[in-house]
Amino acid sequence: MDGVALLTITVLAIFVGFEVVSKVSSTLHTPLMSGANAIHGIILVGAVIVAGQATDAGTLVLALLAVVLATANLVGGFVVTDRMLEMFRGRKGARR
Amino acid sequence: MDGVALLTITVLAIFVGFEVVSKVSSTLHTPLMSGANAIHGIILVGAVIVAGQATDAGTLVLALLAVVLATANLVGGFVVTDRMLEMFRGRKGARR
Amino acid sequence: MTLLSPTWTAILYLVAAVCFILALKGLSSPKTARRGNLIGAAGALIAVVTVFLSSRLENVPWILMAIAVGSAVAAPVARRVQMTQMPQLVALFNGVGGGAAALVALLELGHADEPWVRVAAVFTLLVGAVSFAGSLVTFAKLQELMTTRPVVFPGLPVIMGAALLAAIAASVVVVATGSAGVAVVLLVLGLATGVLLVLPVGGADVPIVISLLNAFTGLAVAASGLVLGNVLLLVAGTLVGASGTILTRAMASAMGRSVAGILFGAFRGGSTAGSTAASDRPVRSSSPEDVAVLLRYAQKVLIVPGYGLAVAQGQHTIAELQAALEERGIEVAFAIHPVAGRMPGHMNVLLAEANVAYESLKEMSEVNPEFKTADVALVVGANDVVNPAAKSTPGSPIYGMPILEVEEARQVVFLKRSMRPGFAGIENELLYEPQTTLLFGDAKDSLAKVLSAVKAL
Amino acid sequence: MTLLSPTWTAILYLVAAVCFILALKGLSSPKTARRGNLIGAAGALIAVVTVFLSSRLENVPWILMAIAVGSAVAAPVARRVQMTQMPQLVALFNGVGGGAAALVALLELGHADEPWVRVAAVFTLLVGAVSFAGSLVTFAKLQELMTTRPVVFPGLPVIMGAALLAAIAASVVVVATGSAGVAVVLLVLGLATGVLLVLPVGGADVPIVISLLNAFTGLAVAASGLVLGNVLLLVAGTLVGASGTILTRAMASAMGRSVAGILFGAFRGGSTAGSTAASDRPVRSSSPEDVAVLLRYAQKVLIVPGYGLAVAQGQHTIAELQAALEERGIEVAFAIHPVAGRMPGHMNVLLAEANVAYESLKEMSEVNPEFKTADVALVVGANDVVNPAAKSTPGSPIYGMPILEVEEARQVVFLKRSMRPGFAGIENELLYEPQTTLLFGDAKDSLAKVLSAVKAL
Ligand SMILES: NC(=O)c1ccc[n+]([C@@H]2O[C@H](COP(=O)([O-])OP(=O)(O)OC[C@H]3O[C@@H](n4cnc5c(N)ncnc54)[C@H](OP(=O)(O)O)[C@@H]3O)[C@@H](O)[C@H]2O)c1
Ligand SMILES: NC(=O)c1ccc[n+]([C@@H]2O[C@H](COP(=O)([O-])OP(=O)(O)OC[C@H]3O[C@@H](n4cnc5c(N)ncnc54)[C@H](OP(=O)(O)O)[C@@H]3O)[C@@H](O)[C@H]2O)c1
Repeated sequence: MDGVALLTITVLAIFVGFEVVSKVSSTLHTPLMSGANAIHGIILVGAVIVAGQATDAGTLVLALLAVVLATANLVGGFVVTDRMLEMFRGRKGARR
Repeated sequence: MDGVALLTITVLAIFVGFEVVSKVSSTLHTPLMSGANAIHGIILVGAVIVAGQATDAGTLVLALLAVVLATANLVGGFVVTDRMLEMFRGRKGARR
Repeated sequence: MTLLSPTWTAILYLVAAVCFILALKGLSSPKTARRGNLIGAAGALIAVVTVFLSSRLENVPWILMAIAVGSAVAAPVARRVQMTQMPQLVALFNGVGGGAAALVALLELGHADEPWVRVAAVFTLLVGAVSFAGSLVTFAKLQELMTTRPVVFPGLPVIMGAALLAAIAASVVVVATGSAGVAVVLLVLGLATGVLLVLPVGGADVPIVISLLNAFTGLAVAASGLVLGNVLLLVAGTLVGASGTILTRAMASAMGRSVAGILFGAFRGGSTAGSTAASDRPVRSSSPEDVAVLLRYAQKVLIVPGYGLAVAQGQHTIAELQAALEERGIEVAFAIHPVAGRMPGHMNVLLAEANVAYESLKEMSEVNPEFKTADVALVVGANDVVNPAAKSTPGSPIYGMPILEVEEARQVVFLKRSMRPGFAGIENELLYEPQTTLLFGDAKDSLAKVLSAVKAL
Repeated sequence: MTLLSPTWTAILYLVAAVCFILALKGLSSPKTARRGNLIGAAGALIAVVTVFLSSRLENVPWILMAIAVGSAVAAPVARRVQMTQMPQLVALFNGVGGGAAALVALLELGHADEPWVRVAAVFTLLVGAVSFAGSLVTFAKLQELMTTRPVVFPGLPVIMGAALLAAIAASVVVVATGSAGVAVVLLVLGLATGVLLVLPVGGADVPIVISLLNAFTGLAVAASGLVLGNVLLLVAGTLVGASGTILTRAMASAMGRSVAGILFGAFRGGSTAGSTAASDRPVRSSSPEDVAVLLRYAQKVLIVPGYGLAVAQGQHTIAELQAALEERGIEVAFAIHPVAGRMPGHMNVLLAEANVAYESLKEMSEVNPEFKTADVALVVGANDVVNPAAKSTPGSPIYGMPILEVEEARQVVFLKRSMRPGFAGIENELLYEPQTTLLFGDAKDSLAKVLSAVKAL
């Protein structure tokens, strides 16, 4: 994909991000923080690609370290966010 | 630009469009209608490209017709929207 | 030789696209709206300059002349049109935009090699043509060049179905072969479909159809962006598509209708128009002086403006009346129905023109509980938006539309010219209720008389 | 041989990106939030499966093992962590994400041919390293592995400046030459900068820094998307960057601070920590029974929860107390300060856990005018967010933060363990005011005692 396309996508993603996040109710700011935190764990995809290309042991070790860290971020982030949001579900006040 | 990039851009633009427009206050729905209307006049860019490539007279006439129509849409749309919005500007209630 | 490299071209188009996004973002508040629109116009200018600097173009003098012609025609019209004629002007501009997109697709089809590009071109061609023809018919209806009633004839659904099927078949052929001849046939079929789609729509539903066609044109332009590989057209078209979709839904739900019901209602026999005959049951009518007394000794007055106020151009007079009443210590507010008038938010534009303060404009949900405590509900040129039939008469064309509950007010005063019904063409039982008084005459005249009577008291 | 064509790969990544957008959209309402998060997790799963099916990967067993290790470590921790420890967990996860991004950039640098790709790689490397090191320091501070006070030493600004300059120089060299050795130096400089950036931040400001570093990691991941030409990483990273930026700004403004002031405040000498010594001026303390009587004969009680409630895990007890009071006809609401606790919206999460109805949670701007008519303001484990010094003492570290105006209530009851100050480390004059009563003890214990006393009355 060429640079211009990536630039366009970046600009649009910035708009999407700001518009969507500015609609998040302040009640849910903690889950937003941890949910966004989980999302950047997707760097796992990059880590897997790098590890899959590693040819020498040094590179492989560093890349596998990146995989471990990214997985921890991704899995832990979604689990903890889910735990938090679970609490919001059962609220009797859900009528509003 | 390849198809996948265009698809990605389309999807993101859909999100941007829905998010941004759903924040427009209902007070401004008429200007929104005419402002959005003006924006699609940008098909003028396409019309100019097509007219600039025309080699036979028939094509040129049709392409120039498209240029005229698109220009009318673009210029008229922005002018009429501006006229409408001008009214909103001078309102004494602008404190709110 | 072009002046701009492809990268710079793409960046400038991106800048223009961002300008369009900012234009729509500006509309989130009246304070930023005008600047937003100017940013949008600047984006358009950037884009047009970019296309001249970045492509090797033939026929430049001709093109410039065509642009001059288009501007020379549109700008004066746009500057002089009356606000009541806005809907038809929007319809017209929408139509020409759709037409331009269809023509671009038709001419570009020859250059489309990949099948998915041809799919996009065919889509632009068909949808652009539908939008062009449909918009012109709505224009004719609104400008009263033709009847505003639904036009239905026996074979209509069959013809419509045939046109659609033929269009689909032609589309497939064009995608497969790229034939220019079949593409012209497709264009004609698109035009026919557009006409047939809008003919059966009743006058009251026309603004919704305009908004829908607006979305169509947006989609056509977006698809043309795919055809030309132009990100600006793609993004701009998508934005318009989104905005048209949201507005259409908002209007339909404010009128308690479904979009499909509006488009295909006439086929199913459920006509959207009622009788336009005036009834001659007795009503209580009164003089401007009586209305002035009623207002002068009220504590709280809610004014319900409607289409008639726009027709009469009575916005400045009503603003003066508000000021006069407020000076005398009376609480006055405007109750704004979302589909009062003929465009969404029409009353806001109208009253903005007369410098009415935002604070005194109240939305339906906010103001409805207040009618109970209002002494007078002054209905100026509105009818359907206060018609209780929307709640009580299941068969009525406006049944289900949320209305302003003026019948809860102590006294209801209607300013209208006759006993003729509103746009939906149905009678308003509220006119015959005991608490209702009518003041016949053009809204602006009546308001002026009431105003001077109030001042004289 | 890969199972997925590049086009399908790109489409699946796009689907995953849309899932992430929907995850954030879901958070616009508590009703859709959990489903949104699950959609986000599904998107992550799709993306991970896609990368295995679409690339020719070596070392797959090793990679799978690494993923298993990462999951095995993180999932149980995430499942068992106490809600009060959430901030440090978020900090930790944020740090490891940043570290992963930095490593990816370091290893990918060798494949980057075009200069702008190297710029993106260097950005990822540096920002990821800053985020990693900075997050670990905030983790240590919050977990109290080190002092929560600002750590400042004389040469700090100079060292910081030197590190930054060196990092910039190294960045230029790496972009120009692609040298792996200099890249490692850059990594080290990034780590040092991260540490130096966070050391001088006082404990109370740590959550803001976490949010800022969250935005940093997002930007690093977005830039890594540019390096790898991966749209998913680009979009996901940008989303996180936007969310982190918005949250940081929201928190800073809720605390009446500027982000720059927080980061560089300590350099300028305006320390963000006050004294932590307990004062021994006289106060009025009382028994649970007295508090129960106060509450029982009030008409309107506003409860102000704070960090101490979370520490004491008193949320269920306080919900019971609310129910008991409401049963007795007393109006009870919770006054929620946006930065009460240690995370934005902390109190909402806490009270949600105890099934407190949304309707009884009131935001600051909504509830502040109500204190005037409240008989009792029950402050449970809150301190800074009700400290009038924010309005009256210009030199105070919380000066300018909007507070809950509990001093307006007829009676103020504080539930806390001692006279020790809150997180900002400053004394609260309100504790010594005549209308204030203190009930010393752990919040949960005190609440339980008050509850049974109320029931006994
Ligand atoms: N706003 C939108 O977006 C939108 C979109 C689609 C459809 N619509 C439809 O448009 C209608 C809007 O309702 P509405 O209550 O505003 O208008 P309305 O129901 O059309 O009623 C307008 C009234 O104004 C009176 N009038 C016309 N000219 C006048 C003048 N010069 N002086 C005084 N009175 C005059 C008419 O009675 P006389 O002839 O007796 O004077 C008529 O009763 C609804 O049916 C709505 O569904 C609106
Ligand atoms: N929420 C956020 O996003 C965020 C972000 C950044 C910073 N902050 C900062 O965090 C602070 C939040 O204010 P806050 O009023 O919620 O909390 P606070 O000012 O930190 O006060 C907490 C109070 O709870 C008491 N406490 C602690 N454990 C307790 C227990 N087990 N039982 C009873 N009481 C207990 C403490 O007094 P004793 O020790 O005497 O019991 C202390 O006075 C503000 O300074 C804010 O700026 C918050």
